[in-house]
Amino acid sequence: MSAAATTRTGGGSSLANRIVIYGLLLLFALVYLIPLFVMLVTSFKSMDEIQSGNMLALPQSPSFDAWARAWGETCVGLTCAGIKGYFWNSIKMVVPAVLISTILGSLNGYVLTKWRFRGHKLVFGLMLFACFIPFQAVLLPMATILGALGRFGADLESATGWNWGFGNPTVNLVIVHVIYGLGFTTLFFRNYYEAFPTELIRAAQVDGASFFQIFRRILLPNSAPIFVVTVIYQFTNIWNDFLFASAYAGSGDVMPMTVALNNVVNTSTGVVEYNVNMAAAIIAALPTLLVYVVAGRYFVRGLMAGAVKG
Amino acid sequence: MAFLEMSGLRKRFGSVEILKGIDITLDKGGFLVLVGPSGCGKSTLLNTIAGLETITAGEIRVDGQAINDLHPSKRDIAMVFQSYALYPNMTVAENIAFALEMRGVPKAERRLAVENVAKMLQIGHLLDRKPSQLSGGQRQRVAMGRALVRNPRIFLFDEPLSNLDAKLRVDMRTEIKRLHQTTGATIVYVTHDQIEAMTLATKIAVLKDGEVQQVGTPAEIYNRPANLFVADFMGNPAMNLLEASVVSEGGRTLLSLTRQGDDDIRLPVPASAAASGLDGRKVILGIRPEAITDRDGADRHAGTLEVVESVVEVVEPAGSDTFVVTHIAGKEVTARMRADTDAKAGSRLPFAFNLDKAVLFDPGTGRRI
Amino acid sequence: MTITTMPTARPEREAGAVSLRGKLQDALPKIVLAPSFAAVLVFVYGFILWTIYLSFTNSKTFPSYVLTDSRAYQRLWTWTFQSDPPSSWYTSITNLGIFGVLYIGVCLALGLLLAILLDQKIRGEGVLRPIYLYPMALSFIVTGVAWKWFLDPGLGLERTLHEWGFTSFHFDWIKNKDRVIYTVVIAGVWQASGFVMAMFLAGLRGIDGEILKAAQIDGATPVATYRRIVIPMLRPIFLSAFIVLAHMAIKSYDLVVALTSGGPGGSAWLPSNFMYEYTFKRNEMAVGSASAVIMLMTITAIIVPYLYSELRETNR
Amino acid sequence: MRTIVKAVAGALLASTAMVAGASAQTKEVQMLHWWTSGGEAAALNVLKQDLAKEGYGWKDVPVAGGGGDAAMTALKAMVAAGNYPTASQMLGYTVLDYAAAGVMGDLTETAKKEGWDKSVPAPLQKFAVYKGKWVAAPVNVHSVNWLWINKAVMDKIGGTQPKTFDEFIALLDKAKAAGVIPLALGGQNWQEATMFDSIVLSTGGPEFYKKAMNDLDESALKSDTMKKSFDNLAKLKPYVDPNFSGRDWNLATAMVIKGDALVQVMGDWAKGEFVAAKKQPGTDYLCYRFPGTDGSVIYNSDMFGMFNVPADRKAAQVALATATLSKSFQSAFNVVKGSVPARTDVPDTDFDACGKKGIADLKAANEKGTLFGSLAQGYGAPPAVANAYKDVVTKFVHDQIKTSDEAVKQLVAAINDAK
Repeated sequence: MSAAATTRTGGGSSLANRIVIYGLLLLFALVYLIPLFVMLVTSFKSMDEIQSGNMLALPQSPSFDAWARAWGETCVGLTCAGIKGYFWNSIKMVVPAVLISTILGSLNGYVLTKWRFRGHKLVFGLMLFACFIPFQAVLLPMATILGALGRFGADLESATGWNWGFGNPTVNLVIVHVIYGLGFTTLFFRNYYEAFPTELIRAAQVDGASFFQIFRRILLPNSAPIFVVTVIYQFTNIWNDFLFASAYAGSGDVMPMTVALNNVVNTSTGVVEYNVNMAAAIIAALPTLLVYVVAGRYFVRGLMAGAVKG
Repeated sequence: MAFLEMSGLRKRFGSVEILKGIDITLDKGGFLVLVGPSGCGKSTLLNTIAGLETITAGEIRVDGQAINDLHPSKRDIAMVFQSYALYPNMTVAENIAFALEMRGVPKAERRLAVENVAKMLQIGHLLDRKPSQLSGGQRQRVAMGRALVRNPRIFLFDEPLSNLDAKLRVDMRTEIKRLHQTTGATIVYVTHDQIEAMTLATKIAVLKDGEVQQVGTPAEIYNRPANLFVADFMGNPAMNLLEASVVSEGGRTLLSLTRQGDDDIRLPVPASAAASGLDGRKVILGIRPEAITDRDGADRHAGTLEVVESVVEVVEPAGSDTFVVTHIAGKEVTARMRADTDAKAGSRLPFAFNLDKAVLFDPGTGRRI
Repeated sequence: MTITTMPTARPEREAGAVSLRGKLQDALPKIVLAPSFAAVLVFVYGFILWTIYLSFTNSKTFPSYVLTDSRAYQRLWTWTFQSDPPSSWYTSITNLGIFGVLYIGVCLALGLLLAILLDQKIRGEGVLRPIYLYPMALSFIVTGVAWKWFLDPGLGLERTLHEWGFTSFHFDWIKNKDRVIYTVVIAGVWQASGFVMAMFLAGLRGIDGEILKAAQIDGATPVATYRRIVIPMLRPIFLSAFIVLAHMAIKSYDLVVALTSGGPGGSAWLPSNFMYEYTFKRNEMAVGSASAVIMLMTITAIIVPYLYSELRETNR
Repeated sequence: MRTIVKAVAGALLASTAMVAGASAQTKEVQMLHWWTSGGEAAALNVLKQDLAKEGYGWKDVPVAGGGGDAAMTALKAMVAAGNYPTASQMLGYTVLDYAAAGVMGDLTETAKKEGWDKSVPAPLQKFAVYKGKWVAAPVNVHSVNWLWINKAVMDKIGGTQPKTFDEFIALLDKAKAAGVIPLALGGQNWQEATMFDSIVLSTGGPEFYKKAMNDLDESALKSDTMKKSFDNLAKLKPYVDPNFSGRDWNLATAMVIKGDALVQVMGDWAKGEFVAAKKQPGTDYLCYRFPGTDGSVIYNSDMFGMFNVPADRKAAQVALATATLSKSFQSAFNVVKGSVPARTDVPDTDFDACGKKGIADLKAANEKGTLFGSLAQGYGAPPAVANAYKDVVTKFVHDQIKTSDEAVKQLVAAINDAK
């Protein structure tokens, strides 16, 4: 039910109203689009045009040159093969981190709403408060622990002959993002499951389903909206993280996209190739943009379904 | 030995005691209705039987075996929930079969069982639908089917009809009654609707504030309420509860009821109460509307019939009967007259009090005398 | 009655009768929660303790574990009142005040406005919504340069308007030490208001239509309906959005760096910039830690009452 | 659900499969740096190729941003984790901090063999040698007290090389009269402070600079000379265009290159921009010492800090250090970078006029004892002090501190507080 569905009809001269409403919406849309527009037109311009022309002007002779260079030629450190290779680095870090943190969050939300125990509020409060810790403050102690984990992993490997993945920069980033994502994912799922009918859980219990069976057969199939919200949220945050990525995975072979992009656009000296930078920036942001554009509808639906308590 | 025994059940949430020592028993094949106003603990009591909530003290036994420490799934009970609690992601068939699946029943057997139940409840055509595509009544049937397919030792119903509209509620009530009669199942049923309680139960337990007020057959509860609460709660329209004082006049012990702007009324003491020792005391007279009638509508077998004239305040025709309201002892008194009564508001009318069906309560303790 | 208390703990007396498997089954929820909780305890609260500890040492470039004194706090305390010329810390906390209030306030107002407008049965909602939402998807590493250009009087809005003939237009806030923080607000609002819009939109769609019909029958105008009924009903969303925004405001770091490189004379700093600068750049880890502790205390003062009321509410 | 599990498992397997490659190889140098722009990367590639010839691989760890801030944060995290890189680009006191923390390696043997003691200027050795042990290999020497002037603009306004600060002001006035932006400045604290380094040297002379900016002598810091330095800084402010605040230094350089502005006061890394724009010294642009600072050099230096790596990675590290200080690399690298070699015995044949002057100035200053560390660049005092200094200068430039009296007072207080 839309709040407007009924109020709208109450308005006076509805045509004038509509014009004002659409006018405002379009105006805001234009303002919101300016940065993206600037980036887009710049990426299609030549360097001369960028330096002499207006940043809002359309390119005189649009060229995909900058895009091609950003994709396959621009230098990231000493390697000049564009930013295309860093997608995979980001993906193999982001996908496990998002999925693990989301699944853990949903399990936590499940326990915190449907299997409450003495002190569950305190536990939830502590986990929620964890969202607020500034990441700069955990950078070093986390590095210390990851380093210890790495040495432990090396010992483990020499003892068992099997590589467990500890100490691998990608694995480290997954661990970090899972830990610091737990607060949010737990919050989202808890609020969603709070509104989830408890009678369904009871019915399933009476039907003989176990803890995990209830989760897998009853809760998970009905959690799609909140999964969308959580995955979008986590995906964007983890994809865009620079601080942890640069500190824990700076070397060329594991460097996530944000660090590579930063190395392209944030060079301290030399002529700045704005067109290439902009193209690279847009390429690097494509996955998150796509997620929001494609899943935006489900995002609002998911929020409706309970991420927002209302 | 009774089939289901609850003894000394207590349940507390923090400092709040929800159940304060419940003792109820039920024979095999019985239909126990737990009734009471909201917040009385009836749903909690049901949940403790199901094992969905722990008890703080006491014991629940089924067939002589204590079950209060068993997991809900091990108690061999089935439950129908107020919201039906149908799994929205499963079809009707899957919903019904879920419990069997959880118990490792082979697929073929499950299908057979689902089909049988579906036939019994006439929901065969709905088996492939999702719960969201069903009407309220259909959901209700599916929820019952889910319970029936288990063939459990005890069925638990948690206000199963409260989400249905009036007509469907009556239909489903009949349906449940028929199911009980045909299957002989042992049922514990929670409702706040006293008509449901009366129609369905073989045994009613009235609860209030976590305590059992009275346990008995519907007739016992209705005719001989243990206290003012039960008297007031059961029956619609509610029992008239009138303050009276016991006086001795001419060697007879009589009830005296005051009236504003009219003579006091003198009524004989009902046979249900022992008259001795009441002299001079204040009592409360409980008399159901159907025991106050027009003169020729009165029960022909009535032993003590007393006719009193009173001013009619309101007339409420209800089709089969007409309810007439008058004012006695500072309270509205509802009488049940024939449909064709000529009562008019403001007119004086004779009211026939059938005191065979009346009871007396102690105003201090609220208990029946 | 929605209190859900599942059988988890059993009275001691039956312990012997219960099988190990059953016990395990009962403890399962806690076992499932335990790793997450333990991780949070160690990696959040452990690190907070670590930070508190460091703030009482004289850690410089690297952590030093010898407790010394509270000099870091004394310095922060002095800086707190050093307003002319403003100390970096004074600038940071006053900026956080300005930024926090404006950022949260404008985001809420704009998010609500956009949500209400979008909720008027708009054709093309599917196109507009992602336009408002997309800034949330981009990091400031991506959009920082574009914003910098846009706000730069020599390159962006001012120059463009001058070229279009509005030569009296003046917009050099990003170069102005007293105004630069407002440009940070602008970019911040641009980034987060769409997200807030989505939250409000979800809230509006969740409101029971009958209530609105009732309001209409009562003769409320659309404006009055929103002001008196709809917006008060969105209160829980205001709270959620406030928390989300407050946490983003307090954590805002890259926004300032990407947009202003700290601003003229460091006038755009926020406490997180201060903390990063002192911990990593100035090698005064004790001061950085102390500022982090103060930030956390501020967050605690804001969040804990919210958490408390929120969690108490669920105990209906 | 099952697909999710598969996806997770797949991604995890993929990441663990990389582990073997992630652990440091013995025939490989792991190098943390922030030289990511095209020219710098090209210069560094020379080193990579030199090492490749000797059979050593190169594991690149580039972290750009904030003039090395992001890289230093990453380095701190790596060191905290115990994963030392073979080497890292580092500046001044940072090397000493890490050495004091005991994480740096020892290259004394190599240094002896290669004769670094003699060829590397002594002031640089202060940062490359810790307690008698070589812990870093200096890559270059930048000098800060330079003017970079667009020759076409200079000719147009009929200017000549300013020898004193007053002449400098007169030159700027000419430019202003001609309608050119006289002074290109990027309003970021380090650029302002870098310029102020030169002003202090020009105002107070070499002795004073050393006392105030390297020894942090309080009497010098609160002296009238220092006050006068601030006054001189204030004199330069009117010649800066109003949009200077927050501008990157290379954009300021670009203003000079394009002729929008007459002059920039900047370290010789600015020359790299001119080189990249294919401009020739003498014909397109002019490089003069900051007026009144001839004969002295305020320097900073990029160093490769060498970490205490396990014995099996030591050979690679030695190879890296040797290659870094080899004459051929020093020449090739610094020609591109705009700086001068970190050893004084490198032939200047490949350098342009400005480079040759820089090399000669460095040598002379080293011999005369007028080679001073730049306070703004972190070679005058530890970072806490240097940043306190930058705070005061930038606040003065941006009118948060309004008088030179107040500035001196603040400077003394801030430096004492940070010491």
